[in-house]
Amino acid sequence: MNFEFSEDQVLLKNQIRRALDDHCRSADVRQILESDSPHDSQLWRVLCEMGVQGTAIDDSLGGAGAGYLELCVVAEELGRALAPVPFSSSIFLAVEALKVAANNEQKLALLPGLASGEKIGTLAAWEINGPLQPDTIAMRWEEGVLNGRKILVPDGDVADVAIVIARDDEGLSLFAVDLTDSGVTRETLETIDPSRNFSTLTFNAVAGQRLGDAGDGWNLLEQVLNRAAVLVAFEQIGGAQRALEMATDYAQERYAFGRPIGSFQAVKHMLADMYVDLELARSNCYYGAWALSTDADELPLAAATARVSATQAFQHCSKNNIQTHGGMGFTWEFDCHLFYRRSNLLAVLLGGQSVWKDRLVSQLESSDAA
Amino acid sequence: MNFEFSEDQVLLKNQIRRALDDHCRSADVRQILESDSPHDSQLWRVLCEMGVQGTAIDDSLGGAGAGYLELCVVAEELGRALAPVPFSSSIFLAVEALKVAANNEQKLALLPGLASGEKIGTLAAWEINGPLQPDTIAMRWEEGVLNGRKILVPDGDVADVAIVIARDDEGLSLFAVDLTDSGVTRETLETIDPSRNFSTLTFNAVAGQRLGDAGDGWNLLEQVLNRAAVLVAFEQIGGAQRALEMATDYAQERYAFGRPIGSFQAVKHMLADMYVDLELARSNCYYGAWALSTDADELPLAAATARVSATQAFQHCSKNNIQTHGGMGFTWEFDCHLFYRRSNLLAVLLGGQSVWKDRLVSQLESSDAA
Amino acid sequence: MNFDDTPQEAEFRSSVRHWIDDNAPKYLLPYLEKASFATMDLGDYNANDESKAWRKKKFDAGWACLSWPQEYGGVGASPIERVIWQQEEGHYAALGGLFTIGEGMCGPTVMSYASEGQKKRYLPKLAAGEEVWCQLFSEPGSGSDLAGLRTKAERDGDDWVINGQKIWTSGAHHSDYGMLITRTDPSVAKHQGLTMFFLSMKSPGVEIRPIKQANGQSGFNEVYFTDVRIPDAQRLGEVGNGWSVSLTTLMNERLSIGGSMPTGFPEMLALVKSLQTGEGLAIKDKAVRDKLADWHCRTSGLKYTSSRMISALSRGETPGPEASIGKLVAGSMMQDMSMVALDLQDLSGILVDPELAELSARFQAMLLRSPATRVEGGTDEILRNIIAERVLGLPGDIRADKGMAFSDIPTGR
Amino acid sequence: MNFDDTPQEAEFRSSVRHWIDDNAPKYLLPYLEKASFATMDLGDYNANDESKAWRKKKFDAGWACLSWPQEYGGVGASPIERVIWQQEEGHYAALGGLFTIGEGMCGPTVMSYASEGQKKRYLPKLAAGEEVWCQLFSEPGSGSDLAGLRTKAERDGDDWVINGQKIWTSGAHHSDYGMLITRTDPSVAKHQGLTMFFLSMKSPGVEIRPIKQANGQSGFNEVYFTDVRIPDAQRLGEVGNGWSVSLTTLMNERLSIGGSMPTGFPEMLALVKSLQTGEGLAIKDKAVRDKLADWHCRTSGLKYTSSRMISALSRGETPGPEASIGKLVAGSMMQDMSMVALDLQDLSGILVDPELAELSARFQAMLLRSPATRVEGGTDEILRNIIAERVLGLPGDIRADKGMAFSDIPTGR
Repeated sequence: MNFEFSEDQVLLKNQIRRALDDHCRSADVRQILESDSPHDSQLWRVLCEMGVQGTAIDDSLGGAGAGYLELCVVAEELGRALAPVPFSSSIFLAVEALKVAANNEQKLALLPGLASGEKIGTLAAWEINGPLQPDTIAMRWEEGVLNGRKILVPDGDVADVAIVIARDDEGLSLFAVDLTDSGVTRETLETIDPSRNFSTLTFNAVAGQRLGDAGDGWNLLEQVLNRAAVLVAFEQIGGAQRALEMATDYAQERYAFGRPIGSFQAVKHMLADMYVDLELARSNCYYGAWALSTDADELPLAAATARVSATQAFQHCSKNNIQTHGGMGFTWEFDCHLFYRRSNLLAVLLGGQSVWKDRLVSQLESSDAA
Repeated sequence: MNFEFSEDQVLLKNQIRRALDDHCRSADVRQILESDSPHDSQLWRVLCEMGVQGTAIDDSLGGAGAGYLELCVVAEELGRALAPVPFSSSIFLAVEALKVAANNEQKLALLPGLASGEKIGTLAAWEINGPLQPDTIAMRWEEGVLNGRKILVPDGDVADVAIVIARDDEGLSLFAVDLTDSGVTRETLETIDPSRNFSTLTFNAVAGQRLGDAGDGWNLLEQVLNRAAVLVAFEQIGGAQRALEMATDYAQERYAFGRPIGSFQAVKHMLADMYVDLELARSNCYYGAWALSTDADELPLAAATARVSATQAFQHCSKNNIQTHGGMGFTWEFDCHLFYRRSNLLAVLLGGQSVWKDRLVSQLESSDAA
Repeated sequence: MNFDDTPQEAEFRSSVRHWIDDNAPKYLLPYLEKASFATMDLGDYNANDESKAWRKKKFDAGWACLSWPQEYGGVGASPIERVIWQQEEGHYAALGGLFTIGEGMCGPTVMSYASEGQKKRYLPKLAAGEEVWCQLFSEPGSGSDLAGLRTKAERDGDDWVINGQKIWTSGAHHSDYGMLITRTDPSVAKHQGLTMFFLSMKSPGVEIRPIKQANGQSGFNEVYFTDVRIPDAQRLGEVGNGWSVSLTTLMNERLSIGGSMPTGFPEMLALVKSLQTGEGLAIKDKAVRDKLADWHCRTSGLKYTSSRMISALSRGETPGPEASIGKLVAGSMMQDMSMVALDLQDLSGILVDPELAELSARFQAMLLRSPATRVEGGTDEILRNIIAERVLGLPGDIRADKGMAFSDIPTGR
Repeated sequence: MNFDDTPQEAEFRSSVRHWIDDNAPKYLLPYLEKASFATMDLGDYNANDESKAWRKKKFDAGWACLSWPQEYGGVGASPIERVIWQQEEGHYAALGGLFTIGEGMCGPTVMSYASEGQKKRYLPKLAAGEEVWCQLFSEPGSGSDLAGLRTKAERDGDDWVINGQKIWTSGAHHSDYGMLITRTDPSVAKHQGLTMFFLSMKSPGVEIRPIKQANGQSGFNEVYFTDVRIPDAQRLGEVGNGWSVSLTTLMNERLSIGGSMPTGFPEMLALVKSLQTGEGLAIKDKAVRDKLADWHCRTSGLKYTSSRMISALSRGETPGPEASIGKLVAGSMMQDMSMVALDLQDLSGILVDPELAELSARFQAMLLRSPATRVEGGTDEILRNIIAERVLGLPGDIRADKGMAFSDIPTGR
């Protein structure tokens, strides 16, 4: 059994961490949080230069030709650093949608730009407040153009390309859309974590091309979400790990009653419980990584399990990181709130926990292993 | 505002506690737990002599003519002492059913015997494993007799009278049945808490008399269960209070690492959390007592609230009382398991917590107060 | 057992009700009804002015600082009458935030420790809302361990010279006076070298800086002291006796019960009664019902625990440390509830624009504010200690700094 | 990243699988499949005889105490090979309960501290299951604080004379030998006055009494020592060095990973897939699904945490104290799950008759057994301390008994 990342993968991890230590300090995250800039374009360029965007894209399509395990490693580090870049939108969502649904010609046309980072992609799915379901999608595809409105599009203000789910008489399909089209209107949204960009996209007769079979859109979208769930789960455990480290460090350095607060059982046990949740989530993420990298039949279960437990672990660690810091944890100046905000953003990014729990149990229902 | 028990009620409480200190020691509870005796008939007689059974029964019907607040006080003390007597079956269920459903003649015939404790009553409702619902009741009333089988009848082995829910062509009704009838067969059941008796009753053409209107049985039963829920909730907080006291005492007396274990925050905070749950449950129980004693419209909500929170508090306190005692808490010799057993028995006695939570939320749904 | 007023209480309630009905600033009601979770937005009205105006009106009619003696601006009312007043004041109570610390903590301390002349000078103006007070206790290095404070007071003739920093001072920027605890002797054990003063917040050398909080708001301040001079006459209690003085102050907090601790439950119930999930109304979802029942039980439990405490007040008793459970229960519950509320809104749960988010983004505000509730005025951990030690009687923790001179206590960084 | 064996591991697994298939007592399988939560009922078969027979068969074929050196009864296998053996042994592993303590804790300690002659005499018989060993550590007054033990050993010529009491000794009544930790010097600090021995459980003065547990079963014993004589030659380690010897013993526990900690989740899933509630199958209830997802995540997390530890073993590393999370997570989860399982069965949840209760009353047994899981072999609280201190590196708690002579340490009652 070899249920760990390889030495090469660990080397990659360290390399990414060093780059982010230099180019994605908390001051850089705050710069996006506090300004109107939708993302850190300088950091994006650094990642481009390192070829990070193309990690899991075939070299024939301009990528590095490494695999999903490498991409998981990247995701964890980006999550740890709270990187304010459209990585998950472009790579976990748009690229994966193209891998799942596009034909060769479409891949050749679109993937190299995303692989190099020259282009930024995203997924435009939600149209109403509440869970994403087939009947909530009203956007129309007619005579080669899309009409309608997508809300809460991640990195919608900076994306060049969107993968859009829309309907025609044959049901739901996925479409690739060039967002520089003049029929596209973008409106920035205010969210709990302004270090990431979200916006509403309105399409007025915008041209697009269909990806995959007509009517197969919902099925394809579910595959994309399962893959993205594993990758985002790594972002989440990266963030959770950092929050736990911050709390542990503070508990060792901060004194009260003449002793480090980390010597009090109340603090100690709070941190131990955070660690336990994180370790369980990490192990589930590894299983998700394995399922993703081997395209295993268990991917839907493994993805839902990784997503639910990583969501819980990040929320748990980020909120009790504030608690460990006491009043200082509630200042704008300390970084605790950055992790708290991000954990609650990622908790609903691909749909809420209750939706994913339901998906998880549906997998258990259909499995014979009782 | 006067949201506390009165001085007289506190005097009654103390009087009951003294009697139970003398006649219901843990050795007495164990005597029932470990033997085949279905209940402690000696303790029952002591309660008869004190007139406790008749507390909330009109003096014209042989009772003491006090009220529900007094009965709540009694319930708390019986719960605290884990009294192994059919009090809840006879007084909280059978007597309340008669109060709710019987006509004057029936009351005159049946209540005095129950009030004096000469007769023991019970409620026979469940027929299948799982939640009680109208369509689970198959017992037939035909030509003046009952045929069928009731399972999990509390104190079924010792009761003289049972209130039975059964159906005829007009739907469900309540019936009073003399269990000394030769058509009654009783079979003792093994449960998690052998200090309380449960049995299966099979009726073969057993005579009975209808209580209340034909077809009104389910409605009447719900009223009975709401009243009993408040009274059992007091039993539960009585037990929870004692479990918390045992844990607190042990934490003060038991030393480890040269100090009382109660000086460790892990133990301290566990006990503080038990206290908090218990106080919240106690306050909800007081509200239930008020609603019961004033026959308030809010009784269904107040009863469900008291029941759910008292169930949780007793389970919480009894399980962490064992945890506080460590290994010793898991010996047969220590009393911790008596409370743990009882807490889990009472948790489902009138139907499980999930059923009561659902009833609670139904009340919130229909209330305008959002 | 009943929820009824005694005849005397009923009469008091009725006169309060009439007076409020005749005098309250009803034009502010639409704003005040939306105030919750420590925010109040009065639109074009000036919050300070409106607060002071309402206060003055109450004072003139004899409803301010009800329980204080008449000579200091009160009317000598009983604690239960104060509770009745609070209940009747309802939404208008949000206008009292500016004076809470002054009335609840500074006033009683001044009353116990200041000279008669000072009491006559300061208390009526405090009661009337003409002068606002704040409390300068917490420091960056001493929160839960308040007695670990380092702000220095050194004697110089008839004055004391203050140097140091306080934090989490709410309302400092609106305050005229402050109650300040300082260290006058670091060579003795930490509880023994403290001394309490009051001072004008306009004194030279006092610098107030708002703290930007994690949720982006600024309700608190840092206050810096650089060679600030306080006359010895403004000392409260003996030199070295500051710890007992502070305990008087903190104990008076306990009497501030009766107001209900907000839990967010009514908002949650409103949300699930109106929110459509993919499968119908949220309240029809069994998982939601399960959690809702738990939260209702806790909210209801807090409400009737408060009724029990008010009953104790009504009987003339003083409620004990049991009151600590309110914030302990409500803090975590608000945090849990807000996370579930966001989850039910699915991806749209991230929206903070009140025009776009459910229930005017109440839950997003609650999510970002609730971590503070679990810390301010006693962390969850300190509250559990208090319950365990003072209610259940468990022994205190081992004290690492016991008997040490303050200057020898390890402080980490 | 994969779940595959190395070629070497695959070969080993294949030979194990074949041997087990050819040699295992298949007639016991129907009973063993039902064994869980610390109970094993072999019907008319004698559990002890069957356990010893299987052990002997394994020993003769070279599969017992795999990682021990050959001269002491093992075959010098690698830790990962031991894990593979455990995985392949499957349900038959339940027959090994009698030998767990001997193989996992007593054997390694004897190997480290006994004379060569003793090792040759005792270890092969232990490995073969011909002699059963137990461990005499816990006392009524010292559980979590093991070093607070009071059983006295006094030197008398070439012997030591033992007086005192041990508790929670599992298998004492089946054991031939025991490893015993005693206090030889109460005048020094508590960790310094301890000495380790082994002795025959048939020695005069040893009295074994079964403990009736809260769930009515008896898996443990009290062992009383009255003037029991142990030759000095049976001392393990130096006089006064018993604490370090015990640490060797306890550290060897850690290597016992790879076996999966039962959580009760598969049983829970089976229950909700078959149980009808009032409104259909339990698994269709959203509240059930919500909890089920949580429990699945924890169970799955434990499973793959174990995979990660096995990977570490496979690379030749020693897993650290992270292994503590298994029992910490599983104990509370079993208790929570059993309460929910009873609740779903509604009033019939109280039935313990396997003929009448759902899933043969598995959950009722789990309810009554799970409190012990949260205590035995380290309470939840001790496990959290271990994680906090040894994994996260947080400082230890303040030690009230630091540097005190054992006889001066306060002991309460």
